[in-house]
Amino acid sequence: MIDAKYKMGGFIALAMLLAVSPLFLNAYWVDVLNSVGLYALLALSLNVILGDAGLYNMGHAAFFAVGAYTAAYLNTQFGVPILWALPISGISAGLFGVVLARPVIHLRGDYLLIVTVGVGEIIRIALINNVFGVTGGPNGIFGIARPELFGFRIRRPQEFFYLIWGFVAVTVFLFARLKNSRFGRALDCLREDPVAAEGSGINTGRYQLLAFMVGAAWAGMAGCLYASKMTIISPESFSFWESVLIFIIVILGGAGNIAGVILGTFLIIGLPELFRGFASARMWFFGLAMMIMMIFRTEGILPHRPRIFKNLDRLLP
Amino acid sequence: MEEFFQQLTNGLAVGCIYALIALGYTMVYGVLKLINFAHGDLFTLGAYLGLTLLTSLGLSGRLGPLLGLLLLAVLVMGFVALTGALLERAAYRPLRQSPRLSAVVSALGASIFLQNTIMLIYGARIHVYPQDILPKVALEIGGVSIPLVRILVFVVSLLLMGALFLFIQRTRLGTAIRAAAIDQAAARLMGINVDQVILIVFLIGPGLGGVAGLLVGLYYGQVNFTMGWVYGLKAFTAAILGGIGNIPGAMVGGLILGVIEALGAAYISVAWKDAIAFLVLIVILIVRPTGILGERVADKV
Amino acid sequence: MSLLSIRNLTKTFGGLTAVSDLSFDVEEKSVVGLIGPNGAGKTTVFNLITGNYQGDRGDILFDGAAIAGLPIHRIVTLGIARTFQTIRLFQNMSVLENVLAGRHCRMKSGLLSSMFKPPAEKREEQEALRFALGELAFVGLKGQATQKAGSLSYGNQRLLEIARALATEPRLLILDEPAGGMNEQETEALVGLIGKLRERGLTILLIEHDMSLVMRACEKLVVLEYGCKIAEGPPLEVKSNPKVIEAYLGAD
Amino acid sequence: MKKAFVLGLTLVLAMAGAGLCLAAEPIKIGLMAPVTGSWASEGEDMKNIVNLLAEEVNAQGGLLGQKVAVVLEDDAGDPRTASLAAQRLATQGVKAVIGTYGSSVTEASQSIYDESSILQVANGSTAIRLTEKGLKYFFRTCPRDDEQGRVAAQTIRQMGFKKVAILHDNTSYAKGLADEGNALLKKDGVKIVFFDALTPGERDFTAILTKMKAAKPDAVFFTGYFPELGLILRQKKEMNWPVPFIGGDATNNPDLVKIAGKVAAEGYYFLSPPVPQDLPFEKTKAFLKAYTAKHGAAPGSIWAVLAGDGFLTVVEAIKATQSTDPEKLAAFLHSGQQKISGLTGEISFNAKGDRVGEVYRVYRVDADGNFVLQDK
Repeated sequence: MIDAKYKMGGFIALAMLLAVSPLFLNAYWVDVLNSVGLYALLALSLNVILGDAGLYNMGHAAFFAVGAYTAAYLNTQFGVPILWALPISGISAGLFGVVLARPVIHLRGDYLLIVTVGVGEIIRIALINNVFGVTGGPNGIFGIARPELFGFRIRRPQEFFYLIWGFVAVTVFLFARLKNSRFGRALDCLREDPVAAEGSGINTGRYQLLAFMVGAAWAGMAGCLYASKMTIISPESFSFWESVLIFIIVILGGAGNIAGVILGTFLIIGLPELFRGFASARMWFFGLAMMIMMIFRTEGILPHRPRIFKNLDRLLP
Repeated sequence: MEEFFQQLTNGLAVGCIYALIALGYTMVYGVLKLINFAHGDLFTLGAYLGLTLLTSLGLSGRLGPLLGLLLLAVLVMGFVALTGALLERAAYRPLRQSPRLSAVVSALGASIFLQNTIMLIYGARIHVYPQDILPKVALEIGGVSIPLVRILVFVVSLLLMGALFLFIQRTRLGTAIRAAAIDQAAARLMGINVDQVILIVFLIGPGLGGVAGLLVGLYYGQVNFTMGWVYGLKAFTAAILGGIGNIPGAMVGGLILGVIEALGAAYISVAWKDAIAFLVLIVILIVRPTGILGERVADKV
Repeated sequence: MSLLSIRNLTKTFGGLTAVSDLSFDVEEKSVVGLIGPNGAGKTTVFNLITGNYQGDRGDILFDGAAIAGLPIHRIVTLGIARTFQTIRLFQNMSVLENVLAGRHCRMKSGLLSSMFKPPAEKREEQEALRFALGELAFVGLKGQATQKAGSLSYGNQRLLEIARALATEPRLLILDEPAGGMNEQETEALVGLIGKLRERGLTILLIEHDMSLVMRACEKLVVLEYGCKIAEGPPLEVKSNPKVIEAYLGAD
Repeated sequence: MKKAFVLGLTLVLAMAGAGLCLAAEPIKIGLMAPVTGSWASEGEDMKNIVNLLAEEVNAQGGLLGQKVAVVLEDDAGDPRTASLAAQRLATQGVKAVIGTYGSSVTEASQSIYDESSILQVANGSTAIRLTEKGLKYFFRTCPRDDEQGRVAAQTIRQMGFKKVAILHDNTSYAKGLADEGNALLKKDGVKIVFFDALTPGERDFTAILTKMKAAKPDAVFFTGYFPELGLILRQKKEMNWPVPFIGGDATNNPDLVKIAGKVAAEGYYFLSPPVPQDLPFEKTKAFLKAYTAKHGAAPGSIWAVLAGDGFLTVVEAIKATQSTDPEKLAAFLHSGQQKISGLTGEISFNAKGDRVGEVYRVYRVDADGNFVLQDK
């Protein structure tokens, strides 16, 4: 119990440190943290699908793209303020996730993986080819307005920091609750043994779709934030490599573990920035580090652990 | 009609290369259930090694084009096979008992590592194969033109695939590989040295990938350090299309994927070619969830 | 009226007929044993009842309603719970979480209430925990609630599967070789447990190879051979049936 | 009072001293280049050229009595990395930034430099819209796509082609040029019989060539990059299809001939600012000689040389204004009167920050694989 308290205290201290970091970091490092925050959102959303439900999804950038393009289109065409577009981005990406997952959800592991890769590529190609004339082709959509909150215009990295990490905090809060609930347990069972889960009365097909829906919706909202930060989005930001990167973060950080996923984001997105000094050998070190980390922490840095229930005795008959 | 046949041969040529690389994916997957994402980069390594050996040893000048190329292919195959085995030792063996996706991430790391190793050694520039090794002749058959190099690619890849097929079906080692692919634990109980099987798979798969790299170098004349990603993804797609773990499936999948791409480009749209290929893949998987030649596995309850 | 009625059920795999024109009834609050030599099609019958397989012909009536063709989780919700021949627990989850999984189908909270946790959700969670702990206590695993399911002994894993099945509040409990891998003491305890389940008013259909258990626990046996029913009746009667002795006991 | 005066004087002196010490600090000029990623070879050349120029400037005593230091940041040819690289440069106190290659990459960094009031001189970003936003501190030494499109259409018309196929690669740049050419050619009554995109990074283009051949064009206008074009020319030769190809400036790279082979490359036309070796200026020849002596080969592409021009632009602006104040530098460059002598000739900018003057030339590849400048 004491152990858990220390752990909690450590998390809170780290969160506080992060919250005040823009006060002493320069704009560059704050922007690195912003990047980490956006990827943390993406990784947390993929974690619902890949880590919790155990569905191999290597095309997550597709949902990210749907959200980003929805927000960008609404903002540039109809002048919808970019933060108002946030829920719409989430809903459209979530719907897209369900429609997409519906016919392929019965596929096993690696077959699902290549299908999601394929979907990611199809989306990217569709964006490049200016599908329905709304995506702007290879140029993408530019001139997206900066977000405004209570009349305050967010433009500097420090300001984006609080927008992005505020959203990360809300996400962590909600997802942690989701984990410790009927919904979260159903996903756990699904990952552990789909046949036993169905045999225990869990509607596995429905939960697979729901996992895709939640994960896609959150990736879509991350896409909206991304669009508002970059003010320009183009297809190359949603490449296969992005999907791979998010996938790596989840597995390397610890599939199913929220703290692990965030730590993984810091390592995968933050570490290459530290390697900048190595110039062209940067990615070489990155690849090497990835292998070594995986070999020494084979289940990820912070693996998923069964939930500890407190005060069980009180409930005993 | 002429155009159709021309496109068919175009597609088959591309498909042969996909198939050769797909074999490496499928063999490794069959035994280890691991998607070896570094396989595409082993293929790149083959292309670069081929170039280095070709220019430094001048084999084709000394031994004549055919013998020289044969020796070259053997050397490339050997080197890349060794690298593959080393990779297995260093990056995959420590992860054999851990969750499957951990090994996938290690493989992705290995891919980045290999790709950048090649870049650091050879530089980022595009490298070009010498152009005078093979004669530039094209055969005309009923309006369909087939360059000689393409015939070479056909013949070599079909020979290699045939040899592999016979090896897997007819030899003791091949039987051991098939047994380990079906059930590793049972194979071990039957006295099969599974470690040895894995080693052999990691020699043959990358070896074939290396030769594919050499063929691409000879055929297209141009190599760069990122080419493994494009070919790797396509070949992996081909392996899944055919039914991953299934050796004839990889061959069929590769050829079909090549043909779909060519025909998709020809009759629908060039820009949407890859999207069409993936769409066909998805539709095939919806209808046959384990690929064209993959065995249907029922849920055992 | 019987709780479960199997009528002319037939299932073939490729050319092989696993279950052939099978009919039998399971009366409410009875314990029925399904026995027969290996490969007789017993587990296939179970999988047909629970919806894991779809039959080719015939009906399965549960409480008078046809259930063939329903999805598995629907059948669980209607009141049929099962255990598996090869233990299928959620190995990396805690013992308690395993039982809570069974509780799932009796709970209501959806995605949003899971996220925002209104009081109703919290109450439901507490209820579920209490229920799950109760079932754990019932099978005798109360002390192991926070352990990893995979770390339990084989016998205890079987008991945990029963607890998980009980958490769904079934009317019919289907046990596939519940004594498999148990030692004598554990088997003895299992007989007691089955008795207690019966006292709770559950109906039980089980497959078991341990004849002494079957003889003591069941009031009716259905004997299968090559997918066909060759005998049905009270244990002692079946035991002395020459067909059964020849096909099953004799051949053993 | 006296004490206060002495104290005040000391303070002033101390501050001046500090100022002097600061003056000995080098003037930092940022270089944002794709040193890794698929355009790494461009980035490598950009880095080498700018560094060599900086050495020369420093050898001649530097700027305003200070040394010049080049601060390199990798943008990996990717917008996201570019925005981080830009943030990083902005926090390192650079006075101006050179770069980068690729329009979408540059675009991701534009607003960051603008908001930090840092002068940016791009070298290989030809998308029209980059200078249409009214950014005060943004300049480019390269020409714009519409200029190239105009020259391309004019050339194709002059050559007398009536049916043209257009092939791009769906990158921002190539698509823009293809669209520009498409519109202009159509207006001139040229029939566009094929308009489609290939996938960059692939090797086999026989399917596209076969399809294009069936459309029977008189000529093909290719707006993509040289690695793909090299393969296309080669595969076209193998197919025995003698159609002439005309390409855009992204194919201007000596490696093109290496990839295609001399036989297949012969007769290929392309539009480009002059290749480094064709630059007629003494200054440039001397520089290229020094470069070759140092790096073993001449720079591959004109775009990297334009990065050098970006550097010279910044240096000349600082010299002319005797200041590193971005306001003054921008005002000087916008004035249109500067006539900076660069590696690619005289450089001056219009009010939008675009380089003025006709830059595009027509080249033809001869039998030996040389790029031969054609008469206008």
